[in-house]
Amino acid sequence: METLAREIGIPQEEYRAILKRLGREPNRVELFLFKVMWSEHCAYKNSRPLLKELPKEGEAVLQGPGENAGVVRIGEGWAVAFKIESHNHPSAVEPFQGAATGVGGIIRDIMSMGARPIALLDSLRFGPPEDERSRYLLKGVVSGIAHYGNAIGVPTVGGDLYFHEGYRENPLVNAMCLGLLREEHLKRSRASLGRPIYYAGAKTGRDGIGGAAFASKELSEDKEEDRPAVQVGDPFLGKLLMEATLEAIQEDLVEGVQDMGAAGLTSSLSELAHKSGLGVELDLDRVPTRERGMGPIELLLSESQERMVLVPKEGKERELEEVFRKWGLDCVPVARTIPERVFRVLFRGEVVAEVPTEALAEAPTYVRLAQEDPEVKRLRETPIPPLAADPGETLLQLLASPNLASREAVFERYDHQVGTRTALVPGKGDAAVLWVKGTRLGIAAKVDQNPRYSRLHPRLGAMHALAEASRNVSVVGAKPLAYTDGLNLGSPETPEGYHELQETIAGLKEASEALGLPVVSGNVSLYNESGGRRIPPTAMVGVVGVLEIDKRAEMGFRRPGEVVLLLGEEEGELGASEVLYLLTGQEVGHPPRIDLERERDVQEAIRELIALGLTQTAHDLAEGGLLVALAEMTFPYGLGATVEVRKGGLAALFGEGASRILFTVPKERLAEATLRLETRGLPYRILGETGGKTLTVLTPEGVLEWEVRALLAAWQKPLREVLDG
Amino acid sequence: MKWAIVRFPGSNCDEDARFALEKAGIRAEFVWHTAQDLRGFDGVFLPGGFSYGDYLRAGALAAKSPVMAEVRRFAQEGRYVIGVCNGFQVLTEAGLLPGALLANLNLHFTCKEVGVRVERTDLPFTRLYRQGQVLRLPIAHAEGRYYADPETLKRLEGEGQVVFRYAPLGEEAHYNPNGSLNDIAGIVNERGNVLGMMPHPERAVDPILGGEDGLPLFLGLVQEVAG
Amino acid sequence: MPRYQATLLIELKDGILDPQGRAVEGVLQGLGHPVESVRVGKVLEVVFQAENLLQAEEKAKALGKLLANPVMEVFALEALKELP
Amino acid sequence: MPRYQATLLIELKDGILDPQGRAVEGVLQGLGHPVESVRVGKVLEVVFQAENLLQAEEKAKALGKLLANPVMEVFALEALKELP
Ligand SMILES: Nc1ncnc2c1ncn2[C@@H]1O[C@H](COP(=O)(O)OP(=O)(O)O)[C@@H](O)[C@H]1O
Ligand SMILES: [Mg+2]
Repeated sequence: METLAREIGIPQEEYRAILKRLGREPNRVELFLFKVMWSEHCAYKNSRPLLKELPKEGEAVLQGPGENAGVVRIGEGWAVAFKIESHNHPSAVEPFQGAATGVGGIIRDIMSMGARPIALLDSLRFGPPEDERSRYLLKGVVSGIAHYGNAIGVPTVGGDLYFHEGYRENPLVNAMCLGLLREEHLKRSRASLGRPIYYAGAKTGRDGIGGAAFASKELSEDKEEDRPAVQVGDPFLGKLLMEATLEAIQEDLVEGVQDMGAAGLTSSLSELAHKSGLGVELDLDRVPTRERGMGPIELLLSESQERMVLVPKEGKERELEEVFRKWGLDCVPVARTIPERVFRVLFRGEVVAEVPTEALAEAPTYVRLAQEDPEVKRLRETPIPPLAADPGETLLQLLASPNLASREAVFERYDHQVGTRTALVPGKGDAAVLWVKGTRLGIAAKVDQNPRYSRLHPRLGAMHALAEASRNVSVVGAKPLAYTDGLNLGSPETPEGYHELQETIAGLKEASEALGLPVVSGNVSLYNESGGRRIPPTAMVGVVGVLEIDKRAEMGFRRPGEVVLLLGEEEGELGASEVLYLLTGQEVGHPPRIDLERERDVQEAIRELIALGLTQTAHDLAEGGLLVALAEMTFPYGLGATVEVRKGGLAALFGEGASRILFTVPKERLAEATLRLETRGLPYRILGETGGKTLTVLTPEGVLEWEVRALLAAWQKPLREVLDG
Repeated sequence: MKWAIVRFPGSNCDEDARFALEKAGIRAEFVWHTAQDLRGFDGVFLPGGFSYGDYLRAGALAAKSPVMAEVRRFAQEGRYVIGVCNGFQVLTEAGLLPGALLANLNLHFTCKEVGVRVERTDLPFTRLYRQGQVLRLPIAHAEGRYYADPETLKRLEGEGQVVFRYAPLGEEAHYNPNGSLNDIAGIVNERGNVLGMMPHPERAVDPILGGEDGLPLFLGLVQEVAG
Repeated sequence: MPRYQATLLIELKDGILDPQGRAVEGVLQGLGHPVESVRVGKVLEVVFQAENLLQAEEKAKALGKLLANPVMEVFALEALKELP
Repeated sequence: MPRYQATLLIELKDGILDPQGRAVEGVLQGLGHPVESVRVGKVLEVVFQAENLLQAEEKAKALGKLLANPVMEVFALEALKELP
């Protein structure tokens, strides 16, 4: 067994731990159970001790981390379940199916909480668009997300997308899903004693066997033939499964729900039992199969898609079966809960595995040596080279640069309205807004992260990610309630990699505390590196907030003659900025510092202005700084503006920084708005006025002027060419 | 007034259709694709979505559902049938409307707001619009390129069966989002009681959702009955 | 009863614009494989039982008729073989 | 140079789930056409020039290789004919 353990990649010290917990040698099947359950993907061996530090409590929190998704209250008895999840490795192998099954998986997580999935966001990272393979991956991933999300009828309402050299070999594909539920319908992965456990949905085949373990290994150089079978998503079956499951919950037929994700039956059943403080006996002969001759290991580890596990309420077994029959789906009891706290597996009438559930669920954790990568430090401390460029040209070039260009070519492929809840579609606001029909409540959501900041300063980068996602939610008028984090990093087994993991989580912790935002769910994907090159530490942060639906702000100038104001500092910084990269090809310098108290105040202030109806147009300043943000505000309605700035240098026009927001106020309410800001002691400046068909900027060095149409054309073209070409 | 909304496996705009019908004051009930009886309904709505995953061809498999025989009978009696998006595809696949909907020329799913011109206003569906009015309506489809052979097309145009046509909202030159022949966005049968259209009026019935240009279509149905 | 496998081709009628074929053409050209034209259709491999080859052929054709849309498609029974 | 038309079939590898085939199967069953299985793939009709049949075959196979996704698909050159 020890040899087999080595062959399938179980480290020696873990094999010893297995012997100790079992008090005997595992058999072959048991060894594979440990293999998948103790994979980084399932067990969070390296991140668990660090994640413990994050704040998880909050007024709105109904369910924190530890379940299939987090849940927050939004009022009037409604709650929102949400979570982000990565599907990086499968997407690198087969972008279309990898992304599609990623979407399917996160949707089932949300269903498991008893919530109806109502929105998706996607957070994508690829190598530079000039790279042919990166383009191929981008196109495949976007098509795959569209394929699954559109067909299952969950709108994709937002996301973010960055190109960066660091993702050339390791693209990132994370999907976030939000679900809506009545508080009383909240479900957990629980079962009481002696209950049958039902298997529902698609039949089991040999798909993605060992995928969970695979996801935690470095992408090998194996030939394509050697790679595990690709999992194929079936959004059609997924839709039927979703409706049947939600109907069963609605009709109050189930006490517990659990999706079958990574490590399939093994993980879903053993965790369900473990969380319930019970054991489970699984009869593999009852599992519906698609292929003949599947052995116990294959059945236990298969990652066939569109499958769920349900525990009926006592006496509701028949009704549950009936619901699934109506939707044309298998729904059969395959297991039952038992008092002994073991995961017992029967195959052809014999016990083929029996392992304490606790031993499977609680893998050893690691705390490792951390040390900053000296190269990162060197880059961060590299002085910013002197920059000289014509601002007129620079704005056009920045707008056309891959990280700033319009994402329309991406989100146009996603149905962002199905469900008739979408009140702010992508491109109209900094965050998506969904309407809870039948109420005046709205839900806002946005996911964000800047790889340049995180690469040069992992801690600060993580703080920015949370601050920006939260700011985006605030500028549409919503109060941020909580967040989910998708942590994507390199191997923790090097001191540099572990340092980045540690720093990233430390940054999140600091920002969470300062902004008063708890984490309620998340995902960790490590070992995103190849040839010793780690991806930039990437903490994709998805923030969810709540608003009064009629009091929402858009990002585009709509009415001529409104006053344009800047809240926050006038000048930005050039370290790690897009304009620096554009002009020099370098990613160096210290990313903008962030004053978290200021951040909180600025967000509160803009929410107040929106709630009071003083502004209906607000947009945060991000990559590309002031002029890019102004240009972006002219795009949705083609309305221009004339503004005056006190400084004309590149840092003032294109520098970046946190806690900055542009917004407009009708003239007659200007005094009221500024008074509010003064009361809060916040810096602001009146920049100018909306109107006309140009963006006109008066600087001490002269007047800059662009046709809105010309800016728009420059901004729209690049990604269209990549995606449609 | 009571309308049936047919639910095929994979329909996903069924709730949206109900929302719009109810907003217009029409009672709406879901009817399963196996239903054999549509008595008691004043109209049938075939919603958008991906019936049977849009596998084989959009709408092809749903067109063979048991309920479609009943929808055909229903239409032959002169009662109202509306198919939106996937519903339109089902209607053409079932032969209740002429022509076919092929893959968009850009070859991908396209979700955005488009301009849609109202070509005739003597139908219950359009009586509350102005002739030539350009509506803002969302589209969301991958197979919406209307195709019919030249003869059929000529007949459609001759008989005034083209109800909705893509049109510019502003000055844009490329306003036809999918390559439909003659910019066709929606048609009726000869008798004028079966309407198929690719744009989604049911998604544009409330200012919160970004527009209300779809609402008069449903209100028109109510008025028609009220006389 | 013997089992048969039919290979059914469902293709767009001549004269109907096939953007997918065009796109493949473009890709091939870009890769240095100039081709004159590409048309993309569907192939269905259907396995079913029948009394004999004759009946199998009938059945296969009936399926083709059922599954193709005559407005824009034509189908052909490309191959039919008995399975062991 | 002579022109050739190649019929290339691109189908899913065995063992890879074919949801489309499954759905068609289900519908056919429901319509009283019992079939054992359906797998759906693509057919490409490609027209190109080549020196002779041998070279044409080589070219056609190269195209198949290029257009099939090796992770999930296999291709077969179903037919090849010279065009008048
Ligand atoms: N991958 C994506 N999928 C869907 N929508 C996206 C994606 N990337 C960006 N968007 C949308 O494009 C708009 C601009 O996004 P982004 O550039 O991230 O904004 P910001 O700079 O304010 O964070 C938003 O509406 C966002 O939701
Ligand atoms: Mg951003």
